[in-house]
Amino acid sequence: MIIILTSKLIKNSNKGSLVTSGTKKRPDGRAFDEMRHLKIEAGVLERADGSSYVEIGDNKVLAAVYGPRELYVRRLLKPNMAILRCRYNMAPFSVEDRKRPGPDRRSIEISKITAEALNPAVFLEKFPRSTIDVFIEVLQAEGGTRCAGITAASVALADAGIPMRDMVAACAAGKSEGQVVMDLSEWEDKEGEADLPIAMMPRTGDITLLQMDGHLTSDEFEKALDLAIKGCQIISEEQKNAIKNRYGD
Amino acid sequence: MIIILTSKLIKNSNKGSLVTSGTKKRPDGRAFDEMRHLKIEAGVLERADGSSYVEIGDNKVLAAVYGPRELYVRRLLKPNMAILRCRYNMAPFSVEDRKRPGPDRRSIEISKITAEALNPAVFLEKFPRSTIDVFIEVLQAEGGTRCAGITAASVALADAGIPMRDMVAACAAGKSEGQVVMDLSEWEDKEGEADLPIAMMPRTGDITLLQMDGHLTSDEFEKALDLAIKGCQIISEEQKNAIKNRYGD
Amino acid sequence: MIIILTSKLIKNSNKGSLVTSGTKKRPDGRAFDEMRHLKIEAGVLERADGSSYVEIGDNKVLAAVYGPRELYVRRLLKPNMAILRCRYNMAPFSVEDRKRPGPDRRSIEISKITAEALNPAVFLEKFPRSTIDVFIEVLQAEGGTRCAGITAASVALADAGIPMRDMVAACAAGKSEGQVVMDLSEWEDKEGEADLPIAMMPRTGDITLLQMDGHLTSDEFEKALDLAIKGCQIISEEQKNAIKNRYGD
Amino acid sequence: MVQSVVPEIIKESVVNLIQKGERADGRALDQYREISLETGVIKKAEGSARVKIGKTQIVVGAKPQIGEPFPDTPNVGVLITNSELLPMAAPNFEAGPPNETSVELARVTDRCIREGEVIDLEKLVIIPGKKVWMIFLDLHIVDYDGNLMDAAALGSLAALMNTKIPSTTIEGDEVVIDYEKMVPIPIKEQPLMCTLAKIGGELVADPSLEEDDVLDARISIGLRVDGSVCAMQKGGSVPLTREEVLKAIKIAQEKTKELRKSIPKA
Amino acid sequence: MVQSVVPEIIKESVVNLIQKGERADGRALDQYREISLETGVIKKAEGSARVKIGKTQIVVGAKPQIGEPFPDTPNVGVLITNSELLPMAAPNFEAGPPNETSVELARVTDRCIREGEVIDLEKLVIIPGKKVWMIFLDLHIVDYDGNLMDAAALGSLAALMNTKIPSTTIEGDEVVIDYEKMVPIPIKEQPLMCTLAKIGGELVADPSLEEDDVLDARISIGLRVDGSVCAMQKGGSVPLTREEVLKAIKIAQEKTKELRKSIPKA
Amino acid sequence: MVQSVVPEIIKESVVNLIQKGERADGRALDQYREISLETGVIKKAEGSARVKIGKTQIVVGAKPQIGEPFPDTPNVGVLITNSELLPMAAPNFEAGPPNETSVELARVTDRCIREGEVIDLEKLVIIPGKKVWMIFLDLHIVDYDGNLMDAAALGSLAALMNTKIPSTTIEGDEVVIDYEKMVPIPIKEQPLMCTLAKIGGELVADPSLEEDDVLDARISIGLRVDGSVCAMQKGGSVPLTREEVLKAIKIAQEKTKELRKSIPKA
Repeated sequence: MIIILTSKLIKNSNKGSLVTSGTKKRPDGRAFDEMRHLKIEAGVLERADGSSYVEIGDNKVLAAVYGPRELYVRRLLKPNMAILRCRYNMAPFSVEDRKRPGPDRRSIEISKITAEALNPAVFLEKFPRSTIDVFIEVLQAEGGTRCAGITAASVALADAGIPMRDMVAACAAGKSEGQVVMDLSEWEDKEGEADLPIAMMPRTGDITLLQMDGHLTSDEFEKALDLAIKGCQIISEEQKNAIKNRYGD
Repeated sequence: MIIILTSKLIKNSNKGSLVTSGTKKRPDGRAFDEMRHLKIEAGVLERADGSSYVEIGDNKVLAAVYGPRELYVRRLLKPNMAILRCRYNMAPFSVEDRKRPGPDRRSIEISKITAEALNPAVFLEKFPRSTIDVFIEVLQAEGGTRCAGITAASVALADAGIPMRDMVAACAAGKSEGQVVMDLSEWEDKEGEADLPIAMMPRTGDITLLQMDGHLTSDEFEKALDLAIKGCQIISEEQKNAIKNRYGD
Repeated sequence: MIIILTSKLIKNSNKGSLVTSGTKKRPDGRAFDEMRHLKIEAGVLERADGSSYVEIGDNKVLAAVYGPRELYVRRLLKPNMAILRCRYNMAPFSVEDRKRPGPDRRSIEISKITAEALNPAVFLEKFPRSTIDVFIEVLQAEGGTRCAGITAASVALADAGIPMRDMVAACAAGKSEGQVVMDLSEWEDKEGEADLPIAMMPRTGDITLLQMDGHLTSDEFEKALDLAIKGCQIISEEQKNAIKNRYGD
Repeated sequence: MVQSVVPEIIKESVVNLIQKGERADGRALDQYREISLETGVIKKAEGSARVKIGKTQIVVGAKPQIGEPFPDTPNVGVLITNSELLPMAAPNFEAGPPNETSVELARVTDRCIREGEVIDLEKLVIIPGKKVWMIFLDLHIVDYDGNLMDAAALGSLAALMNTKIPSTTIEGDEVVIDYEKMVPIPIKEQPLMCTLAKIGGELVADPSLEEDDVLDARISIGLRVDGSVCAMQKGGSVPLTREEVLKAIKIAQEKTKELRKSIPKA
Repeated sequence: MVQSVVPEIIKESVVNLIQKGERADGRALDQYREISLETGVIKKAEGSARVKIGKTQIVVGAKPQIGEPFPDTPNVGVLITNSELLPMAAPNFEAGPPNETSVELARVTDRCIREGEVIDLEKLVIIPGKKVWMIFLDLHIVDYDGNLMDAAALGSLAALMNTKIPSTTIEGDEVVIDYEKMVPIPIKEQPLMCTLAKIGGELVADPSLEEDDVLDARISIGLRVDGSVCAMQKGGSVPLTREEVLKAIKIAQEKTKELRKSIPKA
Repeated sequence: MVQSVVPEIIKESVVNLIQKGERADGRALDQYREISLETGVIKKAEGSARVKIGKTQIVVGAKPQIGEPFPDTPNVGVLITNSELLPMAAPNFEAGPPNETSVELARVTDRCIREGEVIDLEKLVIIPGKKVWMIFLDLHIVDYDGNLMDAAALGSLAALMNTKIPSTTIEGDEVVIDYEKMVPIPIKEQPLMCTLAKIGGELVADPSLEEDDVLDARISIGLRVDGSVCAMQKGGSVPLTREEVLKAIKIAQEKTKELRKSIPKA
């Protein structure tokens, strides 16, 4: 017996159903260098030392920070600096088909590269023999959750009062329907030709995360990189506003 | 290809096949306030510091106690008292369909509430920085194993010479075929309307475990609670006899 | 829908397709007391303190040794001697049907008996409070991997400069097609009547590993044991050559 | 373990206040903290709710999936309740497989929903014995400020009342699922849970984090709309008397009437 | 690890006694402790046994289940042997997944049963290549007082000889299982295991807990009724000589004859 | 973690050398160590390769298996890439489930192979939506001497180019597999990976173990034959500038041309 999903495909490709032929507009109506709706809030949780909530398009992400604090597994501690640990996790209900709880290979990789993306910004040497724990929960996923998670984590670190060189901002660019575009939607990520998520410290332009998969010529890569950098700058402004809204100037 | 179980159902409902219409008797012939056959022995194992064996109906349960003893995971120890840990486990062959070895969510919950049920009775403050380990093995299950396990564990604690305020006794009451009854059988538990297992210290009447699921009005609940209390008192006498049989008065 | 494997069986029984009727020759043409092609190399890896590579027939096995070294889990250390730990592992691609990565019950048992087979040869008392770690990787399996692994591990221990009473050598004998034979091939192991792998210190004749499964009379057992001992002596010579080739006499 | 170590002095001050009929946050002994409840907060989930009791916050998502019924109950759908005490929610929660507190929370919530007969599980059968809807109910605890049980039951009920499944038809040998005709899952009952803490000999409703840390015993009571009992769980290492249990039920019957006001109309 | 740390002084006294031909519990070097064996002790299991050798106690349960044969052996049933060294059985046993001692016990017992051809596995086929009976044999070690191997083999044999499965018939495409006609599983052979410990240069039968803790080497030998060898496993970190191995087989052939008396008639 | 603790003094000497345009092993900054590549080394695997870059050594095996396609991609075969950093390969590697370094290596290699379109996955379909070939690619890291990424990509490509699968035909309802007619899997592209380390402000190719331990940042770039980019992964806790990234791509485009010479002709 076979189960036929009458209109599941149609349902899933809603974001793609608005294809406007003959124009430069994207399936969801954005220009190639236009970001999705963006909302960032700081200080949204009670217990965490710092927290934040980020919406980018239909992505909904919470981040919480605990620390600097002592860890009981002493052999993991470093004598001259704090270690920053990160756990990226997706809620079972955050995606179309329920995700089994617990880490999988994707979340293990993203946790690792998120920690590496945040590391350069934090003055870890100020807190020897301690840990700073960053927890990222994806409540709803719609393409670009790793960038949303890094963006949220930076705001949570700032909300926790942890001294940083800059707030790391993250944004992807990529290629979809032959066009290099900023901030890929879920549909563009799945159906598109390439995805290039980056994270950076906007003040200096230093890139702290860089991944790519797909197919880009050198020229397209450079164009995409510049779009992603521009995206990070836009996001950076919203991060600063979120901190201002919470603490004033 | 489909597998038909010709008389598996009949086999399983043996306990229910004796339904006597028109009388107050239960499927297995008991009165509403009658307990199943009960047998309790203390000191049945060689290696454990204390042990016991309990049969209630067709339930067969072993309990063993080790401690007070030191634990190598020091951060779990408490400076001013012992910690009592409990592991409730079912043998793979104890149930109709073989159970996979190892803890499942049910046994994790029962282990937790069993520890909480025994805790108030033990003078934990006499043994700082140590653990008392209680192991319960269900060899055969026929409804009411958590109560049989707690009952057995108390006797094993006494057999280990651990000072206690009272021996905790446990018994369920519930509702089956519209009647509030004591000590549900497996059939009554599965087919019945409600199950209310409790544990208590009979000397003071203090209730140390209380769970309920099903559907009871306030009045039925009170009636069931009183039947369960009465059951605990009956069991308590047998527990004392078991200790007497082993050690004399 | 059923999947038919047209010639998978034929492919698998290649080793058995050469059955020569009327002679004493085995399916692969060997005499009853003949060993398969044998090749042993010492010092094949850069990072390990000692290493070796062994081919017996189509078996391909790597062994590496790290230690004596300190272990951070201190409660496992022994105050008066080193502990020798062993991990036997099969590569997923080493067998006909891909093996899932990670330990299974077979590899757990082989790791245990391999450690016991090597233990008597090593002067463990020279290295109190330390561990010697032996890692065995089966890259290709063709019957007799546990013996090949022990043989390789001994050479790796010698290559690591760890003082030993003797280099342990391992070889199986068994019964196949009614005949007691040395060094069973994969086909003889699977289709045969008995398998008897042993390990020994050839200088004294002391047996450090002994397992058997199948069906042997006492007389057949004795005959098989003697063949296995003879096999160990042959292998021992090759082990010594491997060390000589690396370090000179 | 949820319970953290609390200095004896804090415990004393909490107990003293309660014995005077007062609470640190100014509430009456039987008073709940502020409750907020939103539904439909996760579009990717077929049903969802975000519930807050005080600062305790749980996001609940329900996802239907077609599967096979359990062999011993071929003619009912399946409900699977799962909870994660996220390490984000409290400094002493750890990542990893569900611990005993998390397992207990999921199982007690499941019993309240199941025995309280929230869903008409028989109506979730597509082909008897072969294909049924399975509802996965996931409790994502993001902020822990005491009294998880009541928040979990309330959030779960709200998420289920918000849940829609695609309609199915059977054509020949095939199940045809129509994602454009989403229908609410059949709701029969609306049980809720009320938790009382025994502190200093008194019963107080909706224990805060501070109270949770110092309580002697806890009793959580699941009640249907008519006040009948569908679930109960004692916690904590101090006993309760028979009278305390019966008194707790009476209080819970009053308080769940109040709690019920937070539920959005179906 | 089963092996616990034993003071050198205890080891010396055990060795000295044995070298004089005596044992701490008064046994002769080749003498077993008291053996007790009951079958049918677990009604919920289709086969069961409780075996005691000295104070070592194992409860064995056998449960048949219909499943698919392994792809490379389509025409034989399946035997799966599992053992749990319960934390109840000894102070140094820990809860958790089977450790190496437990795995070794299960695998050696399985080899003795399987290579000793206890069950006629070909008769457990229901539909060749598709449906066979799988027998799950679970060893529940509840008290550990030395010599698990022999107790495990004896208990497993007894439990299997006690095992009944429902009869099956095939009607068209369906397997019909009749739980009212239970038939014994087909038993072909009755192998047993005898374990000898090498202590102070001597071989002693049925090592007690104390002897298990101090032994140099252990050899467990599985033997069929006719004295032929079906399984063997050396343990411990001291070698055996060729002659010790052959002598051990001779002793084991004598002792299994005795052990065989504990087996109930089929 | 792969990164081990390195004395500050070693780091200084490595950095000083590199800033002078030199390296400890005498290589130019953009020079690879010796590369060796053999294929067909494991007869039991349908495809295999052993690759060495310097002393780093990986054995790669590819095994095809018939399975079901993923529901959302019914018309393509399946590639599953797995890597094990064996404890044999370095003193600080531990046995156990894949750690984050191992997972990252497998996933980046998988992306290079997949996005670089090595295999024509559409040609691995046997019955659309029902039966496809799954290729299991296992990376067995046996010696770790730096730069795993490039060795993994090179070894994987070589193993896949060496892989043969049996031909299949469909007869009525059945898939007939013919193990005597083995055919190469369809290869479309030959991407490779080039890793550069940023040390002392310079970019150096093919970091050795020593350099891996002290590097500030790492960038691995996957390139197709035409020099277009198919995968990229930054590692390490120091940032890169935009210009460094673009420069790295240019260097990688040159170096992969060289690397490509080690690939055996298909």
